Amino acid sequence: MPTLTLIQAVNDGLKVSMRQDESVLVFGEDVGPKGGVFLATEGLTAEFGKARCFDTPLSEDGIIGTAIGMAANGLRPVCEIQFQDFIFPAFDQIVSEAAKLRYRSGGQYTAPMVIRTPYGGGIRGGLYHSQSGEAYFAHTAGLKVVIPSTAYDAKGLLLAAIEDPDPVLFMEPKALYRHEKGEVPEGHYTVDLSTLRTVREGDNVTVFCYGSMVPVVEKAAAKAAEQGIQCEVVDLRTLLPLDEQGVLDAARKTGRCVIVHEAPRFCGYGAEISAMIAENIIEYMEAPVRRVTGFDTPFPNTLEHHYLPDERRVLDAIEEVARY
Amino acid sequence: MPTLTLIQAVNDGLKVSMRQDESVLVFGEDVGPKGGVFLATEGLTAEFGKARCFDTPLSEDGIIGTAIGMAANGLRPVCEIQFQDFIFPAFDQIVSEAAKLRYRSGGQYTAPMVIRTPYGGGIRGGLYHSQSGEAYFAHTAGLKVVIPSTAYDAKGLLLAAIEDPDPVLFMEPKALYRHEKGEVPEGHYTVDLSTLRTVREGDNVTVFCYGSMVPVVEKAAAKAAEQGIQCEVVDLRTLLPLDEQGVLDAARKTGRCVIVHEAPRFCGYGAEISAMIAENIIEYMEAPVRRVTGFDTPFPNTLEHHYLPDERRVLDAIEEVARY
Amino acid sequence: MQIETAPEPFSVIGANGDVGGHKVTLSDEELIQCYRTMLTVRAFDDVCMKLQRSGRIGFSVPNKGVEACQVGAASALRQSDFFFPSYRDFGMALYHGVHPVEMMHNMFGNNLDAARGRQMPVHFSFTDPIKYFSISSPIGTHLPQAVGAAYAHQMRGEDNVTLASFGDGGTSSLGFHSALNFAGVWKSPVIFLCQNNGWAISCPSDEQTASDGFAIKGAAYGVPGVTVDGNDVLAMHQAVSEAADRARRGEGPTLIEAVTYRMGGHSTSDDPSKYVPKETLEEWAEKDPVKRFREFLTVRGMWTEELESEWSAAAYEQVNSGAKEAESTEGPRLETIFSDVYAELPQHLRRQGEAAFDLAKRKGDADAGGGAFPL
Amino acid sequence: MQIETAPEPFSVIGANGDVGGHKVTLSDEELIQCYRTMLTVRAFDDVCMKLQRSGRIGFSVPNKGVEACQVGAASALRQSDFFFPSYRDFGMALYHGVHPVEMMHNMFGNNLDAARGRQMPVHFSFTDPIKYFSISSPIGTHLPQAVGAAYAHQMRGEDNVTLASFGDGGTSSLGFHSALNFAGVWKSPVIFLCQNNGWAISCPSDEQTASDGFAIKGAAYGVPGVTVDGNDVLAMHQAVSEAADRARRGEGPTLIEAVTYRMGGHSTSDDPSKYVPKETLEEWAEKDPVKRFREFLTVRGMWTEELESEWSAAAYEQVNSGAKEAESTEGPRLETIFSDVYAELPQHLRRQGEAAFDLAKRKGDADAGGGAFPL
Ligand SMILES: Cc1ncc(C[n+]2csc(CCOP(=O)(O)OP(=O)(O)O)c2C)c(N)n1
Ligand SMILES: Cc1ncc(C[n+]2csc(CCOP(=O)(O)OP(=O)(O)O)c2C)c(N)n1
Ligand SMILES: [Mg+2]
Ligand SMILES: [Mg+2]
Repeated sequence: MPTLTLIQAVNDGLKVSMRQDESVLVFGEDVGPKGGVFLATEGLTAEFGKARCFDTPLSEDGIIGTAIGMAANGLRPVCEIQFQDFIFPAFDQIVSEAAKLRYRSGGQYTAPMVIRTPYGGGIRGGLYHSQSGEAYFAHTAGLKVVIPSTAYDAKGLLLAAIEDPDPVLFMEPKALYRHEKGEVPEGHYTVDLSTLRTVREGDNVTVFCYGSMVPVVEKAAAKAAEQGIQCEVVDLRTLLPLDEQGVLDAARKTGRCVIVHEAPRFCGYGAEISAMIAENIIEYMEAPVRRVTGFDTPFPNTLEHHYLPDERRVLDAIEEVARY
Repeated sequence: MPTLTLIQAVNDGLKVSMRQDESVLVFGEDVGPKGGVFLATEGLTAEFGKARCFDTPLSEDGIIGTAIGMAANGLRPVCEIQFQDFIFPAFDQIVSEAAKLRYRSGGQYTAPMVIRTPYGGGIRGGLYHSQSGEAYFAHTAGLKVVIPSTAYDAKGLLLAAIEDPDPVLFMEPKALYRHEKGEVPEGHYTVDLSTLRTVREGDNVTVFCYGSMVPVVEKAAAKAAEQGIQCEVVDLRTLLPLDEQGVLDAARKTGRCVIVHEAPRFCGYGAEISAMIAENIIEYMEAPVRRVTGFDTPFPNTLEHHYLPDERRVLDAIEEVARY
Repeated sequence: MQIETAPEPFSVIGANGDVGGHKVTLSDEELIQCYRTMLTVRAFDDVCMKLQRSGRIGFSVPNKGVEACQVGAASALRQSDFFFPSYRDFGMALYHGVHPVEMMHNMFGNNLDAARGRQMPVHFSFTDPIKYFSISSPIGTHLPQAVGAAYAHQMRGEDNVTLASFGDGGTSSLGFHSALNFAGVWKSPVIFLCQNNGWAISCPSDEQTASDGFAIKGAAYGVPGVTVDGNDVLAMHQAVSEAADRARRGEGPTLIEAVTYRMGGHSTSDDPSKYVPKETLEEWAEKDPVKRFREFLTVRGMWTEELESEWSAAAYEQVNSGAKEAESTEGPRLETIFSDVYAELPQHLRRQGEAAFDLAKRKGDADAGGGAFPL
Repeated sequence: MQIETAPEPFSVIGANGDVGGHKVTLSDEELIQCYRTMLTVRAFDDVCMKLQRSGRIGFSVPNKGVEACQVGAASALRQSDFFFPSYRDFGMALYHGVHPVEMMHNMFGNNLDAARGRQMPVHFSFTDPIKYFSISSPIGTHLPQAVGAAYAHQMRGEDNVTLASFGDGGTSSLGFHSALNFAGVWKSPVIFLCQNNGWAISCPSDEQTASDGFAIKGAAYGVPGVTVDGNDVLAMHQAVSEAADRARRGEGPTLIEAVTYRMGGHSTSDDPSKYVPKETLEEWAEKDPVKRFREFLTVRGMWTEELESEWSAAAYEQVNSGAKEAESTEGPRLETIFSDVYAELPQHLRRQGEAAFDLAKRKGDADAGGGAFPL
């Protein structure tokens, strides 16, 4: 099996999908000849032609708005938003339109489409090339939100997302694009949406995480193990619809939970996990449910290493709930 | 003291503010001669002229984008978005611009402005005239989010919001526009932002709520009292920045908490309150932290009475946590 | 490029029903169908206003005055074309054979409504006999969607066109800008139909923009713009036919400004007397599109008082019986709150649905029906 | 209205530096200031590229080729006017006396940067000596803001104008549409300066839109549009002066398309060799705006090799010493993550800041400084 980086896996996933289904097409800013600013779409125009992989004018509203119309008329668009930070001009199209089309038409019209977008910090991108906006979308019924953390999952989840009958926001952790590598099967396979991945098993503390934070948590968990604290590390992978039962089972297993994400804390995605625990299995909790997150500030540039949760912060939280 | 409805209090607040500060101006769709679709701005163009209260073209991006520029150049714009459901075309201006301007310029440029908008269900408005999007905004550092539930607070909080140095999203519960009445002082007064209002005191169960849900919770609390369950009812009023200490104190007082809002549950605002409790004072909790919310679906029309949390649903939750 | 807006909107039916040198391409049958559809629109509109005033439906949107835009445009298109209508486009559906009762199911928000009463009235969605795209309240969002739908036609090599209908206010929306820009670059087979009816709620069209009319906006996108008399059903038919021909030939989109007038309030929630000048309203009443068309038909010998009574009675009969049927159709069941959010019901919605179902049954609420949560 | 786009962009400096019949309104002193500013832009650009390549700063945006647009426009405005620049507008700040070291503080993201290193490089913000609005990465968002700022000028009866600068790509943004529309209706004293530099990253301007150039887009909003040779600093000066005069007289906004060319990559992260045709680049190298202006000055007897060496050396000296100073200036302190989110620090940010501070101290991190969390 070839070893690919996460971004190569995305690229491979797109190619596999476009080869087997000619209704799949890819478009967005600079995704054509340039191959995307991160090269996720490299080679697609050459292989599939300009009608199936092309650049658009600079309008996220136009990109996602037209994708909805394509999807409603039989195509399977996979559009790219260059940075998640720039998705907001299309917020209306996503929240009011893609997410609600099936509901408001009783299924007469639907929007099976994928919006790929790199998110998160770690590349010195400052306020507008670093944000993690998953909570904005996970609060939106009708949408699916997927975030891979490994090369294998990136391809498998992407293929599942493209084949899914509902609109999927596919957020790619840009910090892992080239740092995350793994064996990736050739050809077609899928990883089911709405399933969790147990990254590491352990009986003492459960740590929930996703995307760019997974390797950080893995390192912290390894350190914790040196002190005899065994962590159950869960990669959520699909944030919406979430496998809630799986989350509750994993939380109950240890009774001590930590949730890690790089987005701001206040009303962040971690709040939902915590609230779910407090609502359903509080009686099993033997410690406060801790969140390790970005701060409730815009994303700073020079000091991003302080902003982003690191191994030390995660380990602190693990130790704290383990010893509580 | 005159008795005003909530919407009359808003109208009065705008007039008081415009009389005392000529840098205050009001604009939006249909706010001029028509006085707004709910008549919140009635009489303003007549009293203050077209330069200070006027209609705009149909562009929320334009309304909020120009308001930011006005605010950065010495004015105090109070703009209206006709329904909160239509704020999304301006999401980028709010989240990327108004909320981050002070931070990204080190305070050289700021956006002291108010965005007023009616939110919530109860008027048979269906998918697009009923939504409660507070969680989208409360996750946005740099923004303030205020929701009044009484006529007194509507005027006092609005005046405080207009005088605040930061951008404030002022969400008005349209279901209460004419149903909520109360004594409102004439002239100028303010209600401090980031303060809670204790609606009712009690030792058994703490109920957190805001906006349109406050009267629903009050009724449920009265019913609960008939059964000997005394509720502490807290109206959050300012959702961001929240008086977190006040919330934790109120939660600890009873050790049994219910959170009520009409927005969808998943990643809704209630999750943050619950997570805050689970993180800081879980050891005081004697029952699961329950949320009573809208469903995780778009907002339906014919069946909105099932969608909206009612007295019965709130009472069920109160009884459940009280008896736990 | 040199752009000129027509000094006068293009029109066909002149004074006294005369068409001057213009050729009429519609058959007599089609002409009658146009006229009868306009009467049906008017009946549907009238009945809905009354249903709303008597509290039997919650809301409606007056369509009076704009019937020629809707019907003229629809008559120029095929059933295989794709319509992206606005909420003020009753006639497009009716012309192509959507039965009033189908529309009434939506007005009443009952269980036979395509959307199962989830949307407000006038937010129709049909797939048969025409693709009449699910209407959304946010203004302008459907415009780039129409361009996307057209891209699918292009990619499959089909010669269908897409009609996107919107108002003068809609030209200020974000969707207008991205849609026209993308359509210009993609040479999309789309007809952008801007119905300039004088108002966006209470904002007059000349405060909506400082441009010299709306057709000229096409110049910003390399999209030809034409101005048409929107109260002249034959002018509308011809302009849309030409735009459709261009589109089918692969020559790209057209922006059509139809100059017309909203003869009622914005909606049943609006009181236009606060802002619409009485004189203007009276002026436009003179230009009534139904009257205008009737004059043409009379000249052609195709209209008589008797025919009018017959057609009008038939229209009312259809609409009224539709209303009656829709009103007596059962409401949506509780589970429709939870279905169609996704293709499959996820865990959390199942739990929420079950809880809602149990509560409703406890309260003795009929919406829940009997038995267990059926999803 | 009748709209024509100029068949040829308006230009002043002809072949061999000749201005033909055009009048030059800038004084000799101002002409020299323009030229020296262009040299400083070039030096600043060059030094930043090298700093980036050697890893001393993280990012920059090539400004080579567009100096005449920036400087010509800036030279037509007053210090009391309001600038809403793009990230490719070094010259606007420099012309009006912002010292390169101030810009370097931003390039290094240090503690003397207005934004305390919170933004990426090239995202400047100045209030003195000119109002140079805080640059934001999202394209086009500043355009309606510029219109709002102009409204404040109008309301206070001031005759200041607002300059909003953006690229060819920016015309597709939502902000462009709402800004021009509002400005048209409000007759805003705004100059919309579209620098058509051929590319939006890798998208060529003729795939950005199907319109015939960018100036014509003004017609959609009742805003006059003019096309100017953007490599001709005097043409730029004159066009912007005229637009500013109109605006100050209360006659409303102007859209100026400046036709120029981006002679480098989009940014230091971009490899333009993948998509920019070599021949086009060579063609435009011939039209270099500095060379063009130099020819004019030479004809006027205002330029010599010696002066050039002196000016260029002075520019590099200023820029290099600025870079040195900025590099040795301390970085932002940890508390700057938490300040300026709001005017006052709220409870939750105090708690988060204290925790971050404690952790940093525990890790021995210098950013935290000594003592307690200072906010
Ligand atoms: C984005 C958005 N903003 C505001 C509204 C509220 N609104 C509904 S209809 C309307 C006016 C539309 O005017 P126009 O486009 O001319 O269409 P008409 O109603 O005249 O047919 C407004 C402002 C909305 N539906 N969507
Ligand atoms: C809303 C948004 N979408 C995408 C981007 C990514 N991006 C940055 S610059 C750019 C191209 C801008 O081109 P143009 O407006 O012509 O300006 P130029 O860089 O040529 O000066 C793009 C697509 C962005 N910054 N903002
Ligand atoms: Mg209209
Ligand atoms: Mg450009």
